[in-house]
Amino acid sequence: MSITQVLFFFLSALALGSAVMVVISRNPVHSVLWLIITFFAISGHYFMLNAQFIAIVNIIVYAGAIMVLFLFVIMLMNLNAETEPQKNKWMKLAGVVSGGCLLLVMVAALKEAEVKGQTTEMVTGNIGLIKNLGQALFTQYVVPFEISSVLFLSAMVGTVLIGKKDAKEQN
Amino acid sequence: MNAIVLSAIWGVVMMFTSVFSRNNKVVRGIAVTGLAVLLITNILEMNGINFFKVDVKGMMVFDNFGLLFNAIAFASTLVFFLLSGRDIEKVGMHVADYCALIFFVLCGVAIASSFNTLLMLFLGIEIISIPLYILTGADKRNLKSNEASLKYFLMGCFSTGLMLMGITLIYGVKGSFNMDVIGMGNGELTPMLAAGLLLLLFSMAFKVSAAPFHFWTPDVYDGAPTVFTSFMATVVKAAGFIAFIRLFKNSLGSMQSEWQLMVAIITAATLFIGNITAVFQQSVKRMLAYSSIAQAGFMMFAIVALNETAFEGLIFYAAAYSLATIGIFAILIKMKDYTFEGFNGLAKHQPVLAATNTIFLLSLAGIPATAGFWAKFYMLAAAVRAGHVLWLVILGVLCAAISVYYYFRVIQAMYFKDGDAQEMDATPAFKGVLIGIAAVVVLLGIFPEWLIDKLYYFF
Amino acid sequence: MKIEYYIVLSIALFCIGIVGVLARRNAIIIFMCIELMLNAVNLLLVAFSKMHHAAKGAEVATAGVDGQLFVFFIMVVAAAEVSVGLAIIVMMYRNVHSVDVNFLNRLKH
Amino acid sequence: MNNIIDLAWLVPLFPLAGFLLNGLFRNSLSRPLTGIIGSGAVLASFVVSVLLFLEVKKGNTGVAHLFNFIEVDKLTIPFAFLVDQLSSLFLLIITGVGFLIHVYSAAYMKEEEPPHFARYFSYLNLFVFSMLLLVMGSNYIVLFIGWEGVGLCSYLLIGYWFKNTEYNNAAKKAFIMNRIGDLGFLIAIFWMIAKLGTVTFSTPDSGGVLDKVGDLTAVDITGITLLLFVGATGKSAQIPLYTWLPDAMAGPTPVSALIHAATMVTAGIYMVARSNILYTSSAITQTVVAGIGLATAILAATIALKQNDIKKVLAYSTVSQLGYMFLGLGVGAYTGAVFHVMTHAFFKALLFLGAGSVIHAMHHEQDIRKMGGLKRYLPITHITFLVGCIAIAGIPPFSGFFSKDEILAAAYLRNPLYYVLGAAGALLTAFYMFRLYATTFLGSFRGTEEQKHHLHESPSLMTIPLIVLAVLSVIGGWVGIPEVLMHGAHSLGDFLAPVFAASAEKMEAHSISHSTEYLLMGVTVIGAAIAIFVATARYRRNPELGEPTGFGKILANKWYVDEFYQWLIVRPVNWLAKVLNSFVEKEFIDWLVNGVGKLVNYSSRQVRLLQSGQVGSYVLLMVLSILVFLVLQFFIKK
Amino acid sequence: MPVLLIVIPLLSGLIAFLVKQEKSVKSWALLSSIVSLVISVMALTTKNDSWLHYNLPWLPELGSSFNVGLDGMGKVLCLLTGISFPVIFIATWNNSYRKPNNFFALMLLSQAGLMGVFVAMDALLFYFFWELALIPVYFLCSQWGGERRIPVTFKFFIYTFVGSLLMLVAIIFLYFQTPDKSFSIDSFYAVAQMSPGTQAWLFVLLFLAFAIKMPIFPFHTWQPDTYEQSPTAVTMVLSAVMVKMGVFGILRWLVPVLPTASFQFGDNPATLCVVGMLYASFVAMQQDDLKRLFAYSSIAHMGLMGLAIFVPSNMGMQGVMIQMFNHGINILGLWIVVELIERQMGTRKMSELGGLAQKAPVLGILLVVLALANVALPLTNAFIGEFLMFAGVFTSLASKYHYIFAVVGAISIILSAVYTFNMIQKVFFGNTNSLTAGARDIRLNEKLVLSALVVMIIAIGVYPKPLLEITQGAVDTLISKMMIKNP
Repeated sequence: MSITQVLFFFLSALALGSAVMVVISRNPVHSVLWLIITFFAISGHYFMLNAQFIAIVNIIVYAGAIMVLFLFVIMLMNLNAETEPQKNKWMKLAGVVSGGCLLLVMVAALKEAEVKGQTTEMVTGNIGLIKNLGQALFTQYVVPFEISSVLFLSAMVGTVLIGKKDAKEQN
Repeated sequence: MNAIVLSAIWGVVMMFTSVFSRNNKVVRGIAVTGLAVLLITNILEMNGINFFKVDVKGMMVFDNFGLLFNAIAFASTLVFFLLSGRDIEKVGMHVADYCALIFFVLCGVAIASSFNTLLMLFLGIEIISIPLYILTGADKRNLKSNEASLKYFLMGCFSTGLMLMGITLIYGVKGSFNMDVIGMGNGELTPMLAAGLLLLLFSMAFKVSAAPFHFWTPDVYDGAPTVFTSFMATVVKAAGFIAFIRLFKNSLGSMQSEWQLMVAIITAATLFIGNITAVFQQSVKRMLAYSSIAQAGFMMFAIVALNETAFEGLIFYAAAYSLATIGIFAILIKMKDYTFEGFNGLAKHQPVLAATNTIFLLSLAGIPATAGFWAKFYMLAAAVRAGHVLWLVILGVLCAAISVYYYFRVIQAMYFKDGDAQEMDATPAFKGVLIGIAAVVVLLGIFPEWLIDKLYYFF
Repeated sequence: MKIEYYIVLSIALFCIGIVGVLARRNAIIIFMCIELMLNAVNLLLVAFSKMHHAAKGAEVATAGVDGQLFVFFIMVVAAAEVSVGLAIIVMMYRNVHSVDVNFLNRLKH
Repeated sequence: MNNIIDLAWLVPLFPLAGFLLNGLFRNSLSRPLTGIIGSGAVLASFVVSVLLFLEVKKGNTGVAHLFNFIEVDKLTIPFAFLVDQLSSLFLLIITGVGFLIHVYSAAYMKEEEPPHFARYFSYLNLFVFSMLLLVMGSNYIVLFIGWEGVGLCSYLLIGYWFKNTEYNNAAKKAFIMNRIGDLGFLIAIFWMIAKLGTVTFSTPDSGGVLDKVGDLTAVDITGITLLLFVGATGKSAQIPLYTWLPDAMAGPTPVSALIHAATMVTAGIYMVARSNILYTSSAITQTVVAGIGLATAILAATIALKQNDIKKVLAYSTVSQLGYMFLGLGVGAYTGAVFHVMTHAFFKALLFLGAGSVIHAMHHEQDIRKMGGLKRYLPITHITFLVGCIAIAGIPPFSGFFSKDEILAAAYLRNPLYYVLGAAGALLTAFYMFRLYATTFLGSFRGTEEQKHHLHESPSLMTIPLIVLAVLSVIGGWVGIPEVLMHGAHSLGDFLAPVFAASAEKMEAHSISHSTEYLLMGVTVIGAAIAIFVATARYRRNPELGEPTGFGKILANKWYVDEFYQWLIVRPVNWLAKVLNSFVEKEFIDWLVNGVGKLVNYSSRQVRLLQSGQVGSYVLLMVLSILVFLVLQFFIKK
Repeated sequence: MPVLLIVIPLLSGLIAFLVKQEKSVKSWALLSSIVSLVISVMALTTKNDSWLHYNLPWLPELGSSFNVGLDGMGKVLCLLTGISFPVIFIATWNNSYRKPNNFFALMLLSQAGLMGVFVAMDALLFYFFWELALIPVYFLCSQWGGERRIPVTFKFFIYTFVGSLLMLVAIIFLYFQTPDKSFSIDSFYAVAQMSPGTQAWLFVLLFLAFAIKMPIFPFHTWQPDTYEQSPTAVTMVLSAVMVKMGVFGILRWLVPVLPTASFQFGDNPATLCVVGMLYASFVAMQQDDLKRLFAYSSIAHMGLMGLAIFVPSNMGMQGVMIQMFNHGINILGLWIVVELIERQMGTRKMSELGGLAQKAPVLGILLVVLALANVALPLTNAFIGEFLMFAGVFTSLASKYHYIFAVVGAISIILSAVYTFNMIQKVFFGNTNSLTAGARDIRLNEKLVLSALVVMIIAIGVYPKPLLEITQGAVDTLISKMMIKNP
């Protein structure tokens, strides 16, 4: 077992474990923290795949920005384990069972996937480097890149629209 | 490209309008102008005049199919603005912002109707969705609106997740997101490709509210401010279908026979649930929500069939359905009471509204001499031509008969029952536009090929 | 690494996300679980990207780049969604002082 | 010279014109004028008929072709009139007796309002028109047109006094029973069309039904003849469809005389005689016809024994006499049957008109128990009625004797049992007729004082027809004196011979010895005489006034046949209709149809519960359906 | 000419919407309908064949065109339509309606639809008009009908709509089978032989549509209710003309298009028809409402037409053709009588009427003639039709069971006499009661139309040849089309 394999299984176990913890933690704050751990584990995978740019962006955007935002909101609302709404047992069970079944079915279906046996480049390969990606992004992918600005604009407008206090409300 | 760029720009313009002007009339004027400009430039583009020569690197294809749909979408939105523009003011203060969001949605529509890679599809769909989440929740103090928005958002994101998984699996097999590349290779449905395809199918089914992924639709349409429901139920849904059929028509259509059954089941479920559930509704608005599901069921025929007739028919369906539904919603918005009883005696107090509404309803029900008939006709013809799914066709017509039940309930209420007059601000201009649309619906109902011809003319 | 491992891992993460969506009532947690699903997709995309590069990198130097760029765009969209989503959740919280998705069920049938 | 035959269409034209005139201008015509138009039309027909008869007598027969009625595919049905021996004879009877009855009616009905009077005459004319079509038609369709037409007129005339529901019921019953028979007739016509492609009786190029009998199989002939006979049982009141005729006495008495005694009811005999070759070709049918005829003759005679309504007695007597005629047809004595039709027309019309005269005098009292001793008050009526009674009883040399004898002789030839039963029937006939006569005219008057006060002989317009008919009843039989009594005196037989030639050829010629024939005649005549004597003696002094008991009660109640039909047919039909209407229609078919709607509604209510309003369950349902689709795709579909 | 038949009522109908004055809109409608009548009569007599056909491109891509034409069958039915509307307008002249402009406009529009159905030579056009005829009738019934009009007409509408949608499916399917991808009737006739299974279900689809419209048992339950609840003028349209659409549809679009299937499965619909004839007759015996009575009677008569179609023969077809016309005329007359009674007495219940013959002798006489036509007495028009049909069925070689069909079906002749004469007795005979004592006879205009109908009944009954000659050609082609793919 090579070191990459060891690392792979370790990170996988970490990711899965903390993902499970996200779901079962009663305290929302804990969930957030477990999720951040998951993201780090996934970033670790990215590093192993030599997708450095993605790995970094993942940490910065997700773990750094997005999860902090989540944390803020949770803090703002002062949510904790006591206020956490609980689904009834049967719904939970149904959720777990159906999710589990889905997992089984998908795994069984993809067991004989056509890509079976192919391997990924580990650690080597330079496509994940910032330079290469950047080049592609600003040449080949410039149109979607620009268009995603529209997405951001609309998200921005929307967020402001919802967050802004109405003149009516002030009265 | 004209449409995408201009709608984005006009969205920004609208944003700034809110800064500079608080006058709703000005805002409305600018919006209508913008739509007119969009429509005109789009038509120009159909005739080969393109203002923005952008190298899209094969990520988008501006073919006639997409452009014609754009024109229809813009025209529908224009009609929507003309009819219901004033009612947007009732939702909240930020009229200009709402308009901006609508323009962004249109930008998304334009992308979704001309994408050529899964990336653009994804972006287009998201650009459509995100503003809609906001618009649904625009009536901030209204709990129903809140609820609708939250439901829409959560389920929308969930379906995005499904879609991405689907795209990923397909990428895993094909090694590219480009539709042309995906289309290459043999037409065999290997396991991973099948899984990806199905996940894509589910998420697209969600976007067009096909059963059993329709659950958000009634609640969201019901909860959203009615003006925006009108927009969502027509332009946006039609755009979803255009994207849907674009996704499958060239590249994945070769495997059609292998997954047609899946689509057929979805179609059948949609038809059944949409029509059956609409029967027992008390609120016209909610009935229309279910009716939109039912109509989606009919549009799904195009996805089942995936032949020339289906493409033509889908465009036609989009136009017919959008026009009629926008018209009905425009009248509904003017009503105080959204229940069926609210329509009682409308024919006596507002004969023009009642008459035009009747034409729209007949069109939705698919009665000949209205555009809706040809819409259904093309769909049925496409499915019959495709073969193998005659059971679905029969089910379809039976469901169409059920649909008559709930559409005619409105007609009955308007004409054959007595009710008190409601206060309505139906201006002559409003009535004029309604009559105009009704005339278009009838004309399209008698000469449908006028619109279909457009598909051929510009090639 | 064999690609199957990544597939299984991703699907597992994806399904955990789904279970989370199904089993929790807190809108924020549900939203987080959806993020988890997106991340599972991201991981798989990167893995596929590297797989394709391994297979075709010799002929086409940029093989697999698109996969990683797609991940980038997913992150962009996710960020936008988060801003909108949290805004909606906050709006709801302001109105009803709860983030329970079942708390709101005026719209039904 | 065929000119006169080409003018045959004039015969039905006159009554038609009379019908239209009286019908359309009924509000403006006075009573005498109406009477003149009505009777005149028939008289005119009679004149033409006589001319035709003379022409035929010369040996000229022919077809007057008017136009093609129906011309479809290979089937051509002309609207044409056939003038031959048989039809010209019937023409004479119809227009002749018809004219007398018209005249009689003008007096009998004079109490009616002018519009109704005109209505009455227009109906009568219409009837004559239809009857003429019936006998003159050159094919089964024209015959059928008249056939249904007389049924209609009978309906209209029975229900002439439409305010009375009883009468209407009788009218309806008559029409519907006729319709049942007509159905058989119609199917027989279809059968002919199917097998022969024609319905014309006979054509010069031998293309008619009667010419092509040889093309038919035995089954075809039996089927067609039996079905035609079903039609005849309806129209001519034979078992099982006879019950309408006694009820039909609800109509005005002249109507009973014309339609329900002299003409319409003999249509069946005419039709069978017309198709004689068909009947001769099927032994089975002949047996059936003879059997039914005989049974009807006896059954009706027994019922007549205990009837107290003057018209009812005559009605059952008519049924019974018709039975004799069918017996004649059944045994191949076509001439005899037609002969009996003729004589019966005379004496039965006479009897009915006489009864009408009595009723007229008694102010519409028809119950013979309340009459008696009318001999004194109504001398002419009395005498003529007596003549009629003797004629029907079969006492020589009155007409009834000759015709009945001819039938009975032929019956004996075929099967002695026929003769025995027939003769027994003849005894009964004599008995009940003289019971009627004695109760009505002899003894003492039993009516109210007021009636007694008003008793008077009828006006001459009524008595003259009576006298004419009485004379005919006496001498009418002399055209057919049997061989044994006077050689070569059967001029009727000679006259009709061409019509029945084909049949005669087919039947092996039997003849009975003179001694046997004398014996047969003797038996019947003596029997009848005894019956007359017994009846007169018995009912002269003490008529039956009380309600009959025992077996008599069964007879008085007509063997409970009406009740039996009620129980066997009418009630089940009504029950079926009720069940179909209230159960099958509403509870089943409509329930199913509405049930679909209800099902949709119900499923709507159930399906919408899926829309629980909770995101959790929505997503769960979505995931589950994804699961189902995946399983379907990967593990089931293959 | 066929174009005129459609366009005149259509345009005058649209104009009628704008004429608010009751008198003038009535006159306008009458005028328009008389013009239509004149044109349909001219179509009957014209020698110039090119006037009878018209073809205009409509949907070239789909292979559908505005192809209209008049053959013998079309002529007769157009004539029937042409006669019906003026008769209806005159007979109901004394009625007044709320919103008369809408009423008459819708009536004229339905006329346009009906004419369209009868002249359409293109499947799509046919379907178009088929529905167009229905919509105005729906509004007419729902707006001006009786108490339960809304649910009842709704049921009627949905019921027939289901049928017509099924027909649409079949039409589309056949369209893809045509050699030149066209909706024109000739292409439909040229459809190649299909597998028996395909033919079977196509047959079922088309048959359902027409059976519901006719209606054939057991798809008839909409009819009595609808007739009962509709305003009588509309009932007249429905039963005099509209049900003929079903027969017409079978004759033009089902039997010649799917000849093999019609032969193979013809026994099944024929059985339904026979059962329906008896069934409807029995049910009619139990009715108290005049409208329902005639409704069921009409079902029985339509059943006979169906029988003669599905057990085909030249004679029977000829009978169907002529009977379509005759039945229209007769039932029209009966409805007028019902209308007159109801307008005067305010009831249609037979049990509440009686003795009308004393008070309204003219009406009585006319009704009796109409009733006689209803029971197909000789020398009335219906006799010709029914005789030919029964004879046709009896002699047909198309079915093994033709004898049984004819004989069993013929029992309905007796039953029809039962209920018809019951009706006459209950309504017209007997003594007057408090309700009918004050009755008066009918007005001149009513007398005129009824007499005209009666004259027509007798004229056709006595001399049917002209009518038979008109349809003979159509029958011959029809039969040859049916036989062409069958020995």
